[in-house]
Order: sequence, then C-alpha cells, then structure tokens
Amino acid sequence: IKRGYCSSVCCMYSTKEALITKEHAPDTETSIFYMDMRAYGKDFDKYIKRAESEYGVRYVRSRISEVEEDLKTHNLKIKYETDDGKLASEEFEMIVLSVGLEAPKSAKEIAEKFNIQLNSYNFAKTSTFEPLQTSRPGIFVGGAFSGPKDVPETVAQASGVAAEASSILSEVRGSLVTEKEYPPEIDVSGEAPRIGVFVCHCGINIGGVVDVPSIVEWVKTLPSVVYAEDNMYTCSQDTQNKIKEVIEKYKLNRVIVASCTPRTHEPLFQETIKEAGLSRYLFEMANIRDQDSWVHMHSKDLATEKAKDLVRMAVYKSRLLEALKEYSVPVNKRALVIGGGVSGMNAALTLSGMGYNVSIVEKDNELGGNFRKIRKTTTGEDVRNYLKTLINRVEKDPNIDLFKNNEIEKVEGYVGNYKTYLKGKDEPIEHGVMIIATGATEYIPTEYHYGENENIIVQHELEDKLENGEITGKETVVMIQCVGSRSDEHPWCSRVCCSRAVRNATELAEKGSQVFVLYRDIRTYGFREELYENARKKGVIFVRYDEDTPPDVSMVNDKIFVKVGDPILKIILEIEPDYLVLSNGITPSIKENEGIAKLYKVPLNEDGFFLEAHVKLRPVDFATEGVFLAGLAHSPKFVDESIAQAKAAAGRAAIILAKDNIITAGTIANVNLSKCIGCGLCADVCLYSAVSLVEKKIFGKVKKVAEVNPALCKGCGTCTATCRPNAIDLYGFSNQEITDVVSGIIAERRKVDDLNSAESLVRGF
Amino acid sequence: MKKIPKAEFIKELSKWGKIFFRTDEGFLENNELSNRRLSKPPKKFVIPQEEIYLLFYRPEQKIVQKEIFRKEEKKVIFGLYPCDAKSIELIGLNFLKDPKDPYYVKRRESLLLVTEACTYPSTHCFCTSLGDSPFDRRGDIFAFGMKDYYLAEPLSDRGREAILWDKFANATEDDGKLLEKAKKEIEKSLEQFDFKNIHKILYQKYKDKIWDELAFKCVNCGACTFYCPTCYCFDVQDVERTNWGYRERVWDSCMFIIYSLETSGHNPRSAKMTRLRNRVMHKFAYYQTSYGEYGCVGCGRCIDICPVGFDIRETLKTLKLEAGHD
Amino acid sequence: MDKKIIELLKEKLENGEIEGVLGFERKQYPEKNGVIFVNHSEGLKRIADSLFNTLNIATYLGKLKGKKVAVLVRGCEERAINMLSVENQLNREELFLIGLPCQGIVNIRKVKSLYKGEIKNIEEKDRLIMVEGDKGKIEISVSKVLSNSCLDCQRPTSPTADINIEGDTISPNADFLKVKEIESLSFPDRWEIFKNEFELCIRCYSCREVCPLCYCETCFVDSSDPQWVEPGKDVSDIASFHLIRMLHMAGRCVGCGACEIACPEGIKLSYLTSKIAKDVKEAFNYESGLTATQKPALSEFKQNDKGEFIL
Amino acid sequence: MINPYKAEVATLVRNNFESDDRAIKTIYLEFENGKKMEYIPGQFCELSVFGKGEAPFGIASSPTEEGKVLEFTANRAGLVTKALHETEIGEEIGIRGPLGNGFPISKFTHHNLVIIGGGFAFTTLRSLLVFALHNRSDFGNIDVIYGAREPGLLIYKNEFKKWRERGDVNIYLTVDKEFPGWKGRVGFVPQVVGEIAPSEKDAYAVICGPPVMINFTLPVMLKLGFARDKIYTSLEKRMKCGIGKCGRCNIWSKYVCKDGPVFSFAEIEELPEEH
Amino acid sequence: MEEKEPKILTFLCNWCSYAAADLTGTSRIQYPPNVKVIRVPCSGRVNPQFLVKAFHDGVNGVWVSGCHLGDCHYTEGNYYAQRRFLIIKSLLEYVGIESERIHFSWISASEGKKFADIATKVTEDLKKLDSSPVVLAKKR
Repeated sequence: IKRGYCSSVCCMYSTKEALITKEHAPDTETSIFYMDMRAYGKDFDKYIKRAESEYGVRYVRSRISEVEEDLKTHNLKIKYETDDGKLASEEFEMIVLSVGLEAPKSAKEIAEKFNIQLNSYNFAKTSTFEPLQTSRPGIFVGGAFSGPKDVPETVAQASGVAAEASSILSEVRGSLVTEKEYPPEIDVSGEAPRIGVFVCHCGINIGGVVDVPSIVEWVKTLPSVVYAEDNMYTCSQDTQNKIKEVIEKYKLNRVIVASCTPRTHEPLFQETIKEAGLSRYLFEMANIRDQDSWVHMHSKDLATEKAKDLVRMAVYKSRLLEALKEYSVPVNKRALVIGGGVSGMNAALTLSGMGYNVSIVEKDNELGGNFRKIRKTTTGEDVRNYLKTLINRVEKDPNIDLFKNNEIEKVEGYVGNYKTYLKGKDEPIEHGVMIIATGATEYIPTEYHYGENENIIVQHELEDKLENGEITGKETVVMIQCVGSRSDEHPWCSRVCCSRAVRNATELAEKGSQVFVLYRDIRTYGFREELYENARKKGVIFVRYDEDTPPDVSMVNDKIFVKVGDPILKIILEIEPDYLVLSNGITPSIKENEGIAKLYKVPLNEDGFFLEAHVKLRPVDFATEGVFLAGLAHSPKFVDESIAQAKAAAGRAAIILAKDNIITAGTIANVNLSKCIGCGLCADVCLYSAVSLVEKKIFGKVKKVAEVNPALCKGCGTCTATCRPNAIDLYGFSNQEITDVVSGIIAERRKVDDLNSAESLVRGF
Repeated sequence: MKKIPKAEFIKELSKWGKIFFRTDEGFLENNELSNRRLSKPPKKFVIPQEEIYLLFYRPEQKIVQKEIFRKEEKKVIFGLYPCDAKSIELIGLNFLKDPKDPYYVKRRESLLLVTEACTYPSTHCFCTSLGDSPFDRRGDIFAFGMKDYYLAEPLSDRGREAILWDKFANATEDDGKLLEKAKKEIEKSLEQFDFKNIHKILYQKYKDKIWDELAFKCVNCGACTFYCPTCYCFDVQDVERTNWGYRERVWDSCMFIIYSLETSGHNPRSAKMTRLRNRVMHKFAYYQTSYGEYGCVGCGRCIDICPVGFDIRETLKTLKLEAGHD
Repeated sequence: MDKKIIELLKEKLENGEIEGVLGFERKQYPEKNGVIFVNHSEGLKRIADSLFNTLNIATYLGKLKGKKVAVLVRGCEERAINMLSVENQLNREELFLIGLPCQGIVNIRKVKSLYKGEIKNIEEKDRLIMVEGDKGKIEISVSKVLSNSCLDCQRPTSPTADINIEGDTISPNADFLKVKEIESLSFPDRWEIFKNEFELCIRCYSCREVCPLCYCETCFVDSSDPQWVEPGKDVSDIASFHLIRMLHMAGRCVGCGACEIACPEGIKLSYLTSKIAKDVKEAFNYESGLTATQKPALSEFKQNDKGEFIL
Repeated sequence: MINPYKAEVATLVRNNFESDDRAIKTIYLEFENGKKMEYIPGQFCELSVFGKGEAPFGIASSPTEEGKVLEFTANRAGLVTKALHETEIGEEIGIRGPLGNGFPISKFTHHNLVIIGGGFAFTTLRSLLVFALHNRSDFGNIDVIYGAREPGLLIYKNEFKKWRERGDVNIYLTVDKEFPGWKGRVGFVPQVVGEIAPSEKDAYAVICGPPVMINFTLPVMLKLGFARDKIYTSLEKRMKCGIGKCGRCNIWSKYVCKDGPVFSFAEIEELPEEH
Repeated sequence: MEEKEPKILTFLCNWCSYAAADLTGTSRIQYPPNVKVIRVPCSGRVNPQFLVKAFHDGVNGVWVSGCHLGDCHYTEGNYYAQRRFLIIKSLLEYVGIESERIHFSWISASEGKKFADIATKVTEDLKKLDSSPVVLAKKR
C-alpha cells in the first residue's frame, strides 16, 4: 500500500524522545535527521528550540541514503546527503527510526462490518465540515482512525464524537442509570476516635520485607487504635467484607489501611467504608509497599521501623479526620458561546442538538468570523455555501439566542451559575457553562513591502483574484511562507499557511503560471501531504530559505524583484514575479482575549492565545471549571480541526449541563471567620477564583472576610500558605492535621520511660 | 537602727543566703551596686516568667501527675529600692489571699529583701505622688548607704533573725538626721502630682469619652505589664508530648486581645481602649477597692519602656483635670 | 512643620476635606514622642518632625478607619500605607498623604550607650543631637545613632504621596552590610548571634503591635490549632515566633525599623527584617509598598523566578 | 500547704450527646477513690484533659443526686471541649473544684423559684432544679422556662419529660421558630417569659443563657415586678486559674471565678458593661 | 529516646512527586528509609511555617518536592511555592540551620530514579552533619 501521507506526529515524537534521553543520560549525543521539521502544533516550535538550545539536541536536515554496520565496532554508519548537497557519513551507537502510523490491520474488516467507507489509505473517510462523521449516519469516528494525529486532536475528537452521539441519544439521556444505594452515613462527630488498622502483606510484596505481624501488635498500643489485623491482600473482596464487619463490631469511626499507594487503592477502601456507613473522608492510608517494602528491600529492620513511622503518621492524622461535607449546587442548563464564527456556531448547534439552550454573543453584526474571508478549503470544498447553511441553521434554531453586535461587560458567578452582563443591558444572561470561541486575526504583514505595491498581496487576496478570473495563467508568482509566523515577534507556526499556499500554487500551476514557493519547512501534515506532492508534480517550484536569510524583496518602478538563496542548489535565485503572495499567519486577538481572560479568570499563554488546562489531555478545558475553549482562540488550525474542537467543547460542557447538581469535593478550603482579617491574599493566589472577599457580620461587627465557593475550589491549598492568622485552611490537609502527622514522625523521640525522666527534662532547662 | 560597716554587713548577710546585688544588668552576684533604678523589676524572684508546675505521664490509659516545685536556694536580694520591695508586697496581696499560692509563698520564704533607700530616682519616678517615699521602710531589712557604713534595721521576723543585730552599734542621732535630710532632699527632687484619691476620679470617669483620646497612642503591646513590678497576671497552658506533658503558667498581659477572649469568640474587652482602661483601672481603682492599696509603686518603668510614649502620669493628670472641671 | 503645609491643612480641616491630621508630637524626652490625631487647626502646632519619631505612623490608621485623614509620612510609612491598601485594610482615597523628606530615625538605645548618665534633655539640630543630663552635655552625630533599618533604607522618600515637602533625605544605600556580615559566618556562629538575641525576648509582642503590617486579630503565636509556638521562654519557641513572623513579613515588610526600636529588650530585629528585604530584592527584584496595587512578593510570581536552589 | 492548682483525677464513666447536632455532650465523672465532692448548685469545676488544657464548666449535677457521679455538659468549641468530647469511657480527666460561690440556696429556700434558661446554659440550672426537686418541700412554686434555637438543640430532653410528669413543677419549653414535628411553644425566651408572666411574689429568679437572651429577658422580669436583687445569673468569662489569681476574669474589682460566677442583677448593675 | 537515624520530614505533592515515589517503588529502586512522606495536594499547600515547627519539634531535615514548573496540576501552585521556599530556606540558613537540612525539588511522575537519587542525597547530606543537633529543636 502506498503511504502518501505524513504521519503528523513523528517529528515531535522524536524530539521528545531525544529530550528525555538527554534528561536521563545527559552525556548522550542525540541527533535527529529530518527533511522538514513539522512542528505545526501549539507551542511546538518553542519545544524544538528548547531541545536545541537547552538540551543540545542536534537537528540535521538531510536525506539519508544508507545505513550500514561497522563490523568491528558494531556501530552504525549513516550516509546522507547534507543540506548543501554534500555527501557525509557519521557513526552512531543506536539508531531510532521514526516510523509512521498506518491504518489498523482490522480497518477493512471494521469498515465492512459497519458499512463505512475508507479512504485510499484505509483510514475512515470523513469530510472537512463533518470531521467526525463517517460515511454512514449514526456512526462517528474519533482519533487516529480517521487519519494520523497528535494527542490533543485525538482527545478533542473523542469529546466531539461523544457530543455527536449524545445529540442523537439526547431524548433518552439518563434513562438507564441506576444509582448505587449506600446506608445512611453514621455521624461520628464529637466521638472519641476509634481506629481500625488493616495491615496488608500484599502476598510477599510487603510481608516479605516488613514484619507485618509485629506491626499489627505494635499498632494496637497506639492511642485511639481499637482494632488491628493483617491481611494477605487487604484489597481482596473478602477483606472488604471483613472490614465492614469489623467497623460494625468494634464501632470503628476511622479506618486505616497500610498497604500500597492511595493513588490507586484509596477509592476502593473509601467505597468499602462508605458501604459500612462511614464517610469516605474517615479513611486514611499508609503506603508501606511502594514507598517502603519495595524501596528498602535489603534492610528489613529499617523497613519495618519505617512502616511503623508511616502507620503512626496515619494514626495521628486519622484521629483528626472529619466526615467532610459535599455540597450540591444546582446547574443552570444554558450555555453561553462567545464568538459567532465557525467554532462558535458549531459548538452552539451541537449543544442545541443535545437539547440545551445556548446564547451566542458576537461582537460583529454578522456571523461567520474569519471564515467569511475564505472561499475554498485546502481540499477544495466550497466554504461560502457551507457558511450560509450554517448561519441559517443557527439563526433558525429555537434553542439558540443570538446577541450580535454585543460585548461582555461583567461576569458574576461560577460553574453552573454564571451571570454574564452585556454592555448596555441590565438583565444578565444566566448560564451554567461557557465556551470561548473568539477566533483570531489575520496577520497584516509589515514586511516585504506589503501595501506598497498592488501586486504584493496576501493569500486571500490571491484567492479573490483567482475567483475573479484576474489570473490568466501567464504570470510568474512568488509565494513567501512564514510571514508573521515563526519569527521572534510571532514565535508560533500558523499551521494552515503551507497547505493553503500549496493548494493555491497548484491552482496557479494548473492554469499555467510559473510558481515559486519560498519556504522554511513545508508543513503539509496528514493527508495534506498529497497536496504537496501534487503541487510538485504540477511544476510548482519549492525553494527553501533559512530564518536568518529571508528572501530579499525590492521594487524598481513598480516591478518586484525577489532574491533568495537556495541552500540546496547553493545558488541565488533572482525572480521578477508578477505577483508576490505573502502567506501571512494567524495572530491572536490580544486585546479581546485579555478582556475575556480577565472577566472569566482564565489564562492566556505568552503569545496571547488562550491557555487550556492541559495541552495534551484537556485541550478544550480550562483549569476554571465550566469554561471551555474552541477554534482559533486556542491556536491556529484548519477548519475541520476547529469544528472538531467546537464539538469537543460542546461535549465537555454538556457533561456539566447534563447534571442537575454539581457535587463539590469535601477537601476544599474553608475560612475561620473570627480569625480572618480580610487581607485578600488568599483570593489573590487562587487560580480558580474560588476565594472572594465578602462583608459579613461577626460578633456584631461588619467586616470583610474571605469566602470559599465550594463549587470552584479544587483543594490545592495554595491559599492556606498565604494566610498569616491561619484563618483559611484546607479540609483533609489542615494545618492541624499536617502538624500532627509531623508529631507522628518524631513521636518516639518525644517519649519518656517514666515520670522521673520527664521531670529531669523539665528541670534541665 | 544599727550602723554597720559595709563589708561586715555583706558578710553577715551572706550567711543567710547567696547575695544578689542591684547592678545595671539586674540582680547579680558581683558585689557592685549600681546607682540607678533597675530597668527590670524584681518580680521574677517571686513569679518567674515561666513556671512549670505540673507534670503528667501517661504510660497507658492511666495518668500519673506530679506537682513540680523548684528547689529555691536562699537568696539575699540586696539593694532593692523601696518601691520594688513594695511591689513584692503588693503582688503578695493577690497571691497570699485565700487560697494561698504555694509557689509565691515558697519563693518569698527563700528571699531576704534588703532594701536600700533610693537616692537615685529616675526621671520618670513618681512614688511620692502616690503617697510613698524613696526612703520607705519596706522589705525584710532597710538599709541606708553612707560612705563606709550602712544604717540598717530589720523590718520583719526574717530580717530580725537574719543577722545578729546585737553585734553592731546603734546609729547615732546624727546618723538619723543625715538620713532624714537625705530623705527630704530626694523627695523634694521628685515632681509631685498627688494621685492620692485618683481611684475616686477613675470610678467617676470610667465611661467618659476621654478614654478614647487617652488610649489613642497605646498599641496594646505587653511591654508595660511585663516591666511593671506589680503586674502578676498569668496564663496557664499545657504542653503535650507523646506520652507525657506538662502544665505551666507564664506571664500574661491584660493588654493582649487573647487575654479575655472567650472560646465562643466573644471578647468583653475587644476594643484596644477597653484593655488599656482596664489596666489603669486595675492599678488605681480596683486594687484600691480590694486591698486598700494602689497596684502601682510609681517606679515609672512603664513610662521608660513604652514604645509609643504613653505616660501614665499624664493620663492620671488629665483625668484629674477633667474631673476638676466637672 | 512647614508653614505652607500648616496653612494647607488648616484649609482642608476648615472646609471639611479632612477630619483630622495624624502626626507626631515632640516631647521633652524625645523618646517619648508619640502619635497624635489633631482634629482642629489650633492643634496643628503640636505636630513636629523629629529624628525620634520612631514609630510607623501607618500603625495608627487602623484606629481611624473610615475617617478622612491627612497623614505626614516618610517613605517607609507611605509604603506601609500602600501595603495596607493592597491588603484591603484601608481606603487610600480617604487619606491625604504629605511626604516628608526623611533624615532617618535615631535609636535611643544607641544614644544611651554613648551617654551613660541620666538624660534630662535632648535637642536636635541639623545632623547633630545634643544630649544633656547629670553627666554633662555632649553632641552626637546622627549618623552614629541612626536606626539599623535606616542604614539599609532603600527609599527614604514617599513614592506616591499627594504632596511632597522638599528637603534633604538620608541617602538610600541598601547595602545590607550587617546581613552580609552574618551571611559570611559559619552556621554555628550565626545561631550564636540569634540565640543571644532571642534569649532576650520576653514575649511582650511590642514588635508585633508597633508593626503597621501586623494587624491580625488573632496572631499565629496565640493559636492552639495548631500550636505553632509553645508558651514559655525556651529559645526554640522564641525563635519560632520571630522566624514565623518574619515569614509573614517577607515581601511585605517596609523596613521602617519601628519593631527594633520598640523592643524593650533591644533585640536586633533589623538583622531579620533587613535579611528578608535583601532576599526579596535580590531574588524577585521586589520592594514592598511601592504602589497601592502591587501585591506582596509572595502573592505573585514570575515564570522565570529564581529556582537554582531547587533540586 | 494545699496546692490549689493540682487537679484530682476522675474517671469518665458515661457520656451522651445532648443536642441533635452532637455539639453538646454530657459527661459523667467519678472519683477513683470513691470520694464524694461537696458542692452547691451554681458552682463550677476546672476540668482538664492533660496535655490539652483546663477549662471551667458549671456543675450540672446536684449534690442531692444519688451516687458519686458528677455531671457536666459541654459545648464543643475549643481545644479542651473537643478533647473532653473525645474522651473515651474509662479515661481520666483532671478536676479542680468546686469553685465559685454558687447560687444563694439559703436565700432561695422557702421561696418560689423561677428558672429561666437558654441554649446550652441550662447546666447549673439543672443542678439547681434537681436540688430543688429533691428538697421539694423547701421551695414554693417552681417555674422553668427554657428555650433553644430549635428543638434539636434543647438539652436534657428526657429529663424535662420526667420533670413535667411529676406535676409539681411548671415546665415551659420553647424554640425560636416553627419547626416540623415541634408541637410545643414557639418564641424567644424573653417573649415567652412575658407570656407566662411568673409572679414576683415571694419569688427568686435565675436566668442563664446567651448574653442577648439575658439582655432582653431582664427588662421583662423588671416589668413583671422582680427586684434586681432577686434576679440572679451566672456570668461566663474566660478563666484560667479559677481561684482569683490569674487576673483575666475580672469585672471591675470582682473576679467572676471567685466572687461569682453567680451574681444578682443588683450587683451586676454596679459593674460596667465588660461582660 | 534519641534515635540515631535522622528523620526527614518530606512533603510530596500528590500529582507528581508522590507518584514518582510510587514509581520508584514499582521500579524497585532502593533508597535510604529516612524520608517520612506526607502527601499533600500541591507543593503550594506547604506552608513554610511547617518547616519552622518541624525543626522546633525535632525533625532533622526537611524536603519538599512538587511538580516541575509548568506541570503543576493546579497550574500555578508550585510557582508560589518556589518563592516561599526560597525565603524560608534562606531565612532558616541565615539564623544558623545548616543548608544540608533543607531541600526542595521538582520531580515529575515519571522520574522515579530522580526521586531515589534525591532521597539518597538528602539523607547523605544530613548524615554529613554527624548527628549535631538542630539548633531550633526544643530540648524538652
């Protein structure tokens, strides 16, 4: 099978591997051989720069002709043609091949079973405007099955697909859910702590190193411990039943399991004690496997001593544990979408399809955003037709309220309960979630004499000329890539310009024009690689230039002269084009973004694009709950990617909207009102805007105090360390709990053998 | 009144206990009397800043308790000015009323207070304004330093038993005159404000708005209370260790907000002014009501030490003036 | 006080723009100088500048909440006011700040160490102070008795006062000589210094109460949940108190030195306050209280903050 | 010399929650050596949980009750109360007392008694009430008016039921607001006192409760004709030593721990508003 | 009772460093048992006061570890932590607490080896002090 596509991920993958290698073994010399460095994603170029400058990863632009083994040293010799056309060879101890991705072997089988169409490379066939839709209605595709792609796109598509499916199923939502029932929670407040300790052998994992039975006997002597036993596997089902029995029999109100890590097993045991009627917050764990028996295998005595320390620490903390409250906050089931471009409209329609009300706020008096300037997609679909249909659907949708020519003035509230005030309107829009789809702006070049000569144009102006028939096919056209991208002022790749230029160049070439594309790397990732290949076939000439030696454009009597040094051909090309087309990039709408960022307390990255919660795993979320992100506001991207993101954002938002109430976690910050002095430093450091200052009456005096919104607090505790009178504290990790655990560490040292030794301690000083 | 050569007096006293002399750095064993009023009061000899008084030990569930009494060696406090000697008596009014405070009692029993007539009052002294004198006979023994001799007389049983008084010659009439002359001179050198009936004015002015003005300067630190020779308030706190712990009392100050803060969060003296007012009232009115004595000896240390320039004399003067106008 | 300023304040008092003036009153024993609040124009003459005005006037604004007040401020005092404004403790709009040219403050303790007798009178003139008492009369150059904090002053003038009185100020040097000297010692030698200082402490909390930025109602030292500091005179507890207080002051302390002079035991608190000032300056290029909006150093961060100490 | 700071040790023999929110708990203490403490209603003890500290609690039991058990009811608020609540049965608690003056029982004898309480401050009132009921013939009419914010916060509920069943004491329970399942009176204590209007004739009244309640009840009582010197209350203050030494509980020259905690309103009128 | 082995109070953030400590276990990389781990949600939770109190109470050393900058689960917590740690380390050393007693690190969930290396370093640093007492420790 022919693989005429780019696998989209290998360039970055190999960079990451090289970087990790360097971190683990800093003396390793790592070299990456490549043809075009396709660092097209958000912040990818910065990553490459860091790999190069901070870690010393070497990048070699080349074509490799041969790899052979040196029979003596068994080293591997690479022969390659360098950038300037010379042959070179180098020896390495290890060669890692950046292999591409291909469709799964079972693709055909799956396609047949579900009766969906595949493309020529056996990936699921989709279209630009329906990137998640297979050829058969009701069947959707997400992730690499519709083509190779990076993690954030995959994750976004997955959320988008869920949203699509949810739209179809919206009428039966929730009809098959059965809620697990728990016994009523036993109130243990004001009781003496009665702790049960279960020490796990974990087969021989713990028991083989730590003297488990001796720990059980010892722990019984600790204050408040009323029961202790050891188990072969504390996580087994029969032990869960045992734990429940013991809780009842010994009236335990705290449970400690000394075994593996709470990161994997805490939920299981919490569930168990919940089934026995105890709050899950009354559980504590001592990690005597991953952080003890496994790491001190050769000093069993010390491992046993450490296990005691860890268990004692757990006991000390356990005594202070409280059944924390989880609050329920009702959810307003309306979404607000900021931005009426393709992303905003798609997000709104998807939410509406799922049965939710949506308000769209658009600053212009027309929907469509940046897409209004575009005529065709890179793959040739008619944009205007699509846009017309889309706008029509939005405007007619009864679930969607449109606020065109509007801007946001003020925002109040939090996830589930936002109030957004538009400029000049008293009545706020009340909504539970919001999606930021404010788009971006086209870069207006200041370089290459743009604006000084009517034949120096940008890509969309070229497209207008093509459409208007101003191009005859006799012209010489030069395109310059990366105008306003990948520079010091705009250090990001605008992602779409290569493909767009390639497509326009092909169209020109087909008309007979002579086209030169001056580029730094051609980043036609994915199936767009076909466009690139096609362009070359059609005679488009691609000339590479370095960042330091950009093309030289001059004008003499309205004539344009372009000089560019080709590193491959090692000659200086001088062209006198009829048109100079600048592939201008995409820039964030910084002022607008900053305004919105402030209103909704969400961050921007240093370039001015919105910064998502996690670049790979939470591509359309913000750290602030209830606020989501889609489209160019996130970073430059193609329309299919924007649509997928829009649907993803809708899908993510719908998770909140589907709930009647939001249940907050118990481990959140809380304020002691009599200690609070209202200095507000806690609110200053809260990224989630969970802390605010309010006026309250305390002992007859009105004063400003901090207030925690349980729906927003994530329980990081950063606020607590700013509080001088310790008024704001964190449930589950309170100052008292932490300092008591510290006492647990040194408890043995602060013990006396008898009253006399205590007396001598006291009299000694 | 006896006339005793200096060296011999010291020698005799040293038979009773270790002698601590008034020096610039406090009461030390180094045999050199300073010639100014000590910056710090002698109250630590009867109520140390920190007193651990109860130990407990918890081997299992049962608790073992033990009272802690520090062994007090016998000390001769030599050269105490009368005001400071009076302060120990004033503290005693509180600690000796029923039930007696055994810690004060034991400490006081171990002390022989040898008072010296005050011939170097400081700029902020005002004992005469309270009806006292720098030559008051206070403590167990009173002494008046002359060139080579002390004029001395015992004032208490402990003072009488401390040395063999009969060994020494009686003071002459001239000596007595000298002492009286010195007394008059020193008393005259002190500014006289006459606060002798200030308690009546205080009770009368308790609710007066003037207090806000009077207390404006005060930031409610505890410096005055800790430097006051008659302030005795203490806090009781437990310190816990793994299987033992102790209970101690430490100096406390009525100027601190936490002093009267109740567990519920309610504080009867939450405003800074009320705390200052309570302190002044306690010294010059409540103590008078309870014991017939002011809780102040006019040593002026609180004025010396106050970081914000609060002057109790000014305050009382203002109150007097205000009352006069009424 | 400057005549023009008196006229201005008179006018403001009379037309009700301000309800009073906060300033220092000069006393015969200048160590007894104190803060007064004057709410009628005759009282204005009581207000006087002095090298012995060692408190930070911002401390008193808590007692005047909600009042429109004119305040005479030095650089450190105004920075404290800015800090209090950042921390929502006062409304900067209600204050009319008159910036004084600060010549530093004198530590009376240093004067007393040079004059062993009973001081009866002190006069200030130019850069000299004349001390008179039972041991005669001497003249001392101000530079010899300047407060330690003033030696490390970064900014004697007030950055954002409403009007400024022109005049000579001490030169800001902020070279932190004493801190550097201590930093050059071995660990045991450093502890020796601080142990000796801390052992003097009687826990009267004068340092805390005169500090304009120690305005908590419940100080951590009085907390029992948890008990950060145990009762008593053990140096470990005293040290804990001062260290934690310094943590609370880090990136907030304006370096006025009021705490050191207030301390009845003469503890060299400037060793600590200058240290944190030096640290925030060097590590975060930060000075506290420069504006009424700048957050405390530990309540903000920069992406490229110093982190070489992190493994 | 007796060391008045040294605590005796008593064992926790029983405890039970009083309020539905479990913030109020009654504990029962017994001396190990079988000693019986002599006290009068209205006195208090300093209880200590060793290592946590000491705090004063009014004695809720009556010296006339059988057995040697002392009863205290504590609202969980601070370190010591939390520790007291979390003390297991069989564990030991330090106790100093009885302290304070107590109610002037001799004055009350042969008079009518009006007992008014609010919230968890019924503790020493319980002592007084039980004492009076045990010496029923020594007292005239007994009216008890007791209220709390809500039914779940009324303490000694079972005992109130029994007292009511006796028929020789008038019990009026009230809560601040209507509450599902509550069939009794609704209204704040001062208002209910006004409604019931106990007679001042031959009567002494005792009022204990939160300051607000007392402040509003006192005028009602005065209006009913009670003289100030025939209305008593028990004052709450921060205390440490409990024996008039440490200084903090003073109101003017009186120490609440030693001269009180029981004062008549005639005495209180003399004192300033620092309580 | 005085134990010979120094005890090192160790705060690990739940999301990175604690996970790294677990990974060290899964990878069976060995390190000295002196570090006593307290799991906290974020290094930003670690109030510098804890360090003062811990030294006062008698721990021999303190080590706090969080996510690498930019990797914080709560986005910014470790940036604030970094400033606080700089101040507390500098201040404690200034009054005479040996630098060997105070350590901070950023360890990601994948850096099991780094965790073991630093645990070893921290312990060895402390042992270099040759059981000299912590100056801030209360003696009773």
